[in-house]
Amino acid sequence: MSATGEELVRVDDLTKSFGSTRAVHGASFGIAAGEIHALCGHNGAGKSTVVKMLSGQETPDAGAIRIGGDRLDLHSRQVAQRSGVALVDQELSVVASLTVAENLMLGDLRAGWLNRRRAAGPRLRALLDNVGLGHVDLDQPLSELGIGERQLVEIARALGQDARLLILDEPTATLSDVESEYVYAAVRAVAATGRAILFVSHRLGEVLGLCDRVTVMRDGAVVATTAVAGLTIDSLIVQMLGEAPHRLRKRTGREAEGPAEVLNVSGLSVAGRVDDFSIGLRPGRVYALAGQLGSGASEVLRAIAGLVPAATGDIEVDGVTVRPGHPIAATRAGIAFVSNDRKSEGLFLDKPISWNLLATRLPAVTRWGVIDRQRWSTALTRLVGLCGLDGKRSADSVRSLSGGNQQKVFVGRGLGRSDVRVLLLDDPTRGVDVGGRAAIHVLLRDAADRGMTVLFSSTELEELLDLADVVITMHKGVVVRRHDGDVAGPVLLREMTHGAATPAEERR
Amino acid sequence: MKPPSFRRPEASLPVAALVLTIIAFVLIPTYTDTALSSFDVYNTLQIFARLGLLTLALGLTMIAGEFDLSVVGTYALGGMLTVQAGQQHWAWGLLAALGAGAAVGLLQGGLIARLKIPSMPVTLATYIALLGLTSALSGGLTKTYANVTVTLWVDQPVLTYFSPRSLITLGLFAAAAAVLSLSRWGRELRAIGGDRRAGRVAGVRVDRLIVGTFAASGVLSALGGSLLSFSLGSANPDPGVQPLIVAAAAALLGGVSLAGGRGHPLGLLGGILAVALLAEIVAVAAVPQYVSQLFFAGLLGIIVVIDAPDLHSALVRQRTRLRPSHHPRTSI
Amino acid sequence: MNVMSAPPRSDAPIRRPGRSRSRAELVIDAVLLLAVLAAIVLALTTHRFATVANAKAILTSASLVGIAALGLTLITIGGSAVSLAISPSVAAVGMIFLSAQSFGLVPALALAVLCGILITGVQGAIVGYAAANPVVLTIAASFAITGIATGVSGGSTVSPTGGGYDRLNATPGGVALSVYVLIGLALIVQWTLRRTGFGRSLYLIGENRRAARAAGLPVGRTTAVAWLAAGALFAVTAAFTAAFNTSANVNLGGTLTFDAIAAVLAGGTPIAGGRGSALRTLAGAVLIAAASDILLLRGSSTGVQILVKGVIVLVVVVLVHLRTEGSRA
Amino acid sequence: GGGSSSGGGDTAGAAGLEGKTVNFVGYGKDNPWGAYFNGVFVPKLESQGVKVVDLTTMDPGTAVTNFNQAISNKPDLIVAALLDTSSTVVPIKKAKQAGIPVLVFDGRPDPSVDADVMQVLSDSEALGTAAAQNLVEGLKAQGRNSGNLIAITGTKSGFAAQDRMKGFDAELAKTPEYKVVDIQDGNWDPTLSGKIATQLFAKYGCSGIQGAYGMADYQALPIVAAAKQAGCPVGGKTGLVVTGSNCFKVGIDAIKAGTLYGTATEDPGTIAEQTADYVIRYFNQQNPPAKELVKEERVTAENVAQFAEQCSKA
Ligand SMILES: Nc1ncnc2c1ncn2[C@@H]1O[C@H](COP(=O)(O)OP(=O)(O)OP(=O)(O)O)[C@@H](O)[C@H]1O
Ligand SMILES: Nc1ncnc2c1ncn2[C@@H]1O[C@H](COP(=O)(O)OP(=O)(O)OP(=O)(O)O)[C@@H](O)[C@H]1O
Ligand SMILES: [Mg+2]
Ligand SMILES: [Mg+2]
Repeated sequence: MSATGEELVRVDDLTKSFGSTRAVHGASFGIAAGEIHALCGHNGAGKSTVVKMLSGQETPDAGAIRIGGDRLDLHSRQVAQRSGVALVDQELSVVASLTVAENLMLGDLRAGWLNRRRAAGPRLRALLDNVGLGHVDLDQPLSELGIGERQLVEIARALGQDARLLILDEPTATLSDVESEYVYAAVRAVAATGRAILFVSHRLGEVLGLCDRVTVMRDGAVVATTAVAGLTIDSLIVQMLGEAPHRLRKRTGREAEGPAEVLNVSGLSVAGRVDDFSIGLRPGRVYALAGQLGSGASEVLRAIAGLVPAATGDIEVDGVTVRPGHPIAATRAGIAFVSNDRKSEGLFLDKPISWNLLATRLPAVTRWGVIDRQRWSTALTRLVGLCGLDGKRSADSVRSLSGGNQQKVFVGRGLGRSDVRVLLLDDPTRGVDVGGRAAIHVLLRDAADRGMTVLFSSTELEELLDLADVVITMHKGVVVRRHDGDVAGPVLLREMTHGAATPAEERR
Repeated sequence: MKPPSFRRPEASLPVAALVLTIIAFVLIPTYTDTALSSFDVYNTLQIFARLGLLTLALGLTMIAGEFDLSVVGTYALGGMLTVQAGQQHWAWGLLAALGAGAAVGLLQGGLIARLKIPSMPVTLATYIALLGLTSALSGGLTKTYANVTVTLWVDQPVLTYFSPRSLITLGLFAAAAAVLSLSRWGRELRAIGGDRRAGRVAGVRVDRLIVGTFAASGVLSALGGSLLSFSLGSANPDPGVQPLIVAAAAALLGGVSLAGGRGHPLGLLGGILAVALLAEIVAVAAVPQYVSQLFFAGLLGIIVVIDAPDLHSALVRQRTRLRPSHHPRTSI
Repeated sequence: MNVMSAPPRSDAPIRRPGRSRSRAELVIDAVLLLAVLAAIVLALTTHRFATVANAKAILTSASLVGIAALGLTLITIGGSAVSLAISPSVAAVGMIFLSAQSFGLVPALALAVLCGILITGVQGAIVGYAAANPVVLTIAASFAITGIATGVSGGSTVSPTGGGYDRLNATPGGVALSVYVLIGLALIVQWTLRRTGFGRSLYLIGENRRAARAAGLPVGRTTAVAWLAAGALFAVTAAFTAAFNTSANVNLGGTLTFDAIAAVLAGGTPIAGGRGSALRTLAGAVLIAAASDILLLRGSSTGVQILVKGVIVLVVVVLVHLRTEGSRA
Repeated sequence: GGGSSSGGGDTAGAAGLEGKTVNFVGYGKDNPWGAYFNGVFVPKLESQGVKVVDLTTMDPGTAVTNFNQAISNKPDLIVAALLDTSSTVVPIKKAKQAGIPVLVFDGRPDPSVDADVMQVLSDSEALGTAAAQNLVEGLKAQGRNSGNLIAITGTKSGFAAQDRMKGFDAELAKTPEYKVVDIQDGNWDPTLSGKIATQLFAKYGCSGIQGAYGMADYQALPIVAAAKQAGCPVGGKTGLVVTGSNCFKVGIDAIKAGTLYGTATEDPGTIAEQTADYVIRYFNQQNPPAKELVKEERVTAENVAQFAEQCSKA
């Protein structure tokens, strides 16, 4: 592996905006043949957008992509594939209704029109063995495989495409250590044949152990490209965060001997996702679950909200057991949930702001089932004020709002109910700009001050430090540590990206 | 895409349906006083030939995650064009029908793929429009096809059990099965039906595939109408909704999933054969038609309830709660 | 199934501040305006179109389809796409209504509505609580209803057992009673959708069932109630149809299923749910009736009338889709 | 029933027709006419020991399949109603080749196979004639010497509708002052007929239509309802004159109530009796004529009592 070889892939001044969001601006870096090149950066830094432009899923607003010296116009997935770009997308992109073999052959340009499943058998078998799926049958339906195994199938597919550039966007986020090791070995083998590899990851340990150079992005721009030899986890964290990492989370005034626990979760497990999670939460405080994709933090929140039918364990609100797997039961018990996917599991985008804010409060604003204009507008005014929205726009559709304001509406919906005891938020400020984020933080802090229990998940250090009274770090489905007291940002980041590993294990 | 193993619904459903109906068929002499004859098999295949292509057309779009309600409209139009344009020579009629079917399919597929409109309202509108067009073409009258030679030819017994019509239909099922098994289209069709985003990311040309599927669906339904017209020696401007409903039932029995992404032409063949056998049993055993309707209702009801997602969650919930709390392997 | 919902768009919407209309919307509006103008010209140049008698005729012929379409509107708005079992339900309830005439009009009506609620409500409960696919479920239901109705009646036609039904054929003020009922019910349904908590939940569930579930809205109950109400409206259609024909058999429903769907779609209610209104459906039903009427007056055949109905539905579906997408882009 | 008088002496052969098999490709049970026909026809034959295999259906495609099934069953006789005349041409020829006799009832077969089958037919032309006579008589009784008429027919492609219109037109040709202004295809569908009638009353206005012909009573009554809703008086001294031409219970009730001027028979009971009778005569080698017409009667208020029983079967 050499980081100095001739550059096979080169991007210059790549720029892409979504509406008013500048996702990527002026990103430039190169990848040598045989190099494993890491792309790091905080959530929303623009990594996946770069990946999408390289893989033909988005067209850049400006800038150039060169592979093997030729400037390419990658305007579709097929063109990118023909130009030799193979991709493991950030989102799992295999089809559960197909068999493993079919998934491996899906979209394979070299395959031709004939389906040569038999002829391809040995090659596909080798691909699977290569990523540690020796136990998986080629003709097994993918739906019989676990999430991690499915991810490995997608990785095997990309590895098998014989590409000039292999892109992996957070390939190991849902994999166990053993599974990840197979991926590392496979990736190294591909690099050894002189291909370029772009490896996007939040797991800093693996970045340092696997890659040759690291390009760090922050707020859509490239901060630096550095050879790993000169990096440690801490110096990488410094690059990713800029000035922030040395802040401490200060102990807040409220103390643990406050009132009795409102929410009590014990032995919560979701097969393959979360293992034996227990927690007790007191009113008036803000709790955070800190964990990257695949850490199980989202799953814990969803299970408490009754949205995971396969969850086991006990959930009690004020000592009363909540019927598991029933969102309506959770709602009745005083649990409100703000999903991380506000588009498909949160807001009603084409409905007015007012409808969205009051969606869960219909019984309170109706009399004999009929909407009481008086109650409706009183409740609405209060909520609009609470959320800091423009009251004059409450008849506009939520879709017409900016992302940040949409999120305020979503969070505000949970706040407006007097019967809510516990507010659960899954990554509440994902894709929200700085101003919006601050506003949402204020909302949550106010809610806690009014006696609500707030539990949110986040990957964002600043958010964890600014907002949470208690931070619980999670890694690969288990709790790493609970921080009731002071904690430094880098410690949290280390636990999130690295688990409870000892410093000695850091450099592989 | 090889024919799937029997554990999976796309194989087990049609096989179960077929086995059940075959048993009921073979046992006919025990519960009626009619003996079975080779003709009963011939007639079953004739019923199959009447609805087979419709089932194949609808089934293919269902595998791709769409739903082509217009198949019966194309079926009616194809039959009418066959008669009206084919008075000189049957080939002209056939050509007109297939051309119209392809055009209808391309138009619908284009609208659905390019504009990303849900297929149901579009195909419903074309269904109504095509029935109107057929009726306008014929003045609302059943049109007679004078060429009795063709009528006799398509239904003459071949090898005791078959007729050219049922052989053509069987051949098209075999061709569809071969194409979907031997080419990449099979897996790509099921990929875009099962998870369109994942298919697109993997590099499947989703739009082309949708247009192609609808075109195939149009051609197959038009051909189904043509063959029926040849066989009946006439074309009826309004076949009613029954063929559509029976074809949908057959496709579902054939293991096609409501959610798309599942199914195989051989499964569809099993489904429609089961339906044809049932119809033949009804005819031979002189069972009242409403009994077979109730039977269909039961079958479809079971399929739809088994497939219902929230029922699934409820079952999962039930199972996890009955299990003593244990610690599963964490494979994260 | 992708049937119900537009496939996810690969390119995320780019927001534009304010309510200024996009070019796509303007073009579509222009096309619509031209179409309306052309229709008006066509209508006015049609002999006897613009007469009171003809207006009454249009409303009358829209009324029965319209009432059933109001019921379907509730189903569609709630996100359950369509019911394909409208015709058989109407036939079955119509038979019950006529055979119950000996108890008097009001008890017969009550019985009919009760049966309508039961028949359609059961389907609604399965759709609501189990999230069963409504299209296939209603196909199954249509087999079941027709089968049972044929089995019970022996296929015979039911004649009224009393004369009370004839009051449904009354023409107060020279206009058919069914027209008043259609307008009254449209207003009631419109009010229910707009002004009640049930209506709000229905729109929310129809737009995004997952979000509604996560928000703890009573998805199952609301869906079931929408179908119950639809069943009652189908029953009203059934009573009027049976009274009008003075006899009922399993074919009483005729092409009502597709006529009602056409009216809902022509009113611009998207099949994906979450949008639409009773008044739009009313407009859709009248639009189709008026178009058929113009064509009939101009001497076109039934085939051409049906063809035009299909084309109207197609055009409205495409335009409504483009327009919503346009306003989102 | 009223038709039991036809073909005397059959029941005398009560020695029975054991061992005889009839395959019955009639109208399906989900059609009321068919349901009643089957209910009379089948038991009557079975009481004689004839075995009847029921292959009835209302779907023209299925009917052909069932006809072929019947041929393969090699019965002593196939009794068929022709839903679609042209599609049964080939099956009839096949039956002839196979040497299986076919008896067609109700509507006539395609002319090309007319000689190949026995027939017990409704006299469709007489039904049309009766309808025309009803209208002319009714209008004359109102003192109208001229008038505009509309007709809403059964499925136009069928011979039943065509032959009735033949009789109807021929009869009206005698009195050209009564003019048919509009003929629409009501497809034997009450709901569709009502819709068309509504539009026709709007098109011509009450004063533009004096008489209306609904080809079956269940088509005539929606015309009555449509007229009333359009504000056009029905019956009486000046109102619209409406006639049907095959009678049902509802039609008889309407004639008694005065809203329907008249109708004609073609009730399923009569023709079922006569067809069954024909079969028995055929099996008893009484050599019935190759073609029999069922005698159709004109029904108006004057003789309604006489036909009430016969017409109340469906
Ligand atoms: N389709 C889109 N429409 C609007 N905004 C988008 C879109 N895709 C990305 N963004 C925004 O662009 C920014 C960069 O997103 P991107 O997905 O590239 O981040 P990332 O670095 O991959 O983050 P993560 O680590 O969470 O995957 C974010 O603010 C995101 O909200
Ligand atoms: N407080 C508010 N209440 C209601 N509407 C608002 C409010 N603030 C802004 N909006 C509206 O939201 C829309 C977009 O606002 P903004 O300028 O924040 O967009 P943006 O920069 O794209 O936001 P984001 O970066 O969060 O995606 C505008 O139409 C604006 O009028
Ligand atoms: Mg990313
Ligand atoms: Mg902003």
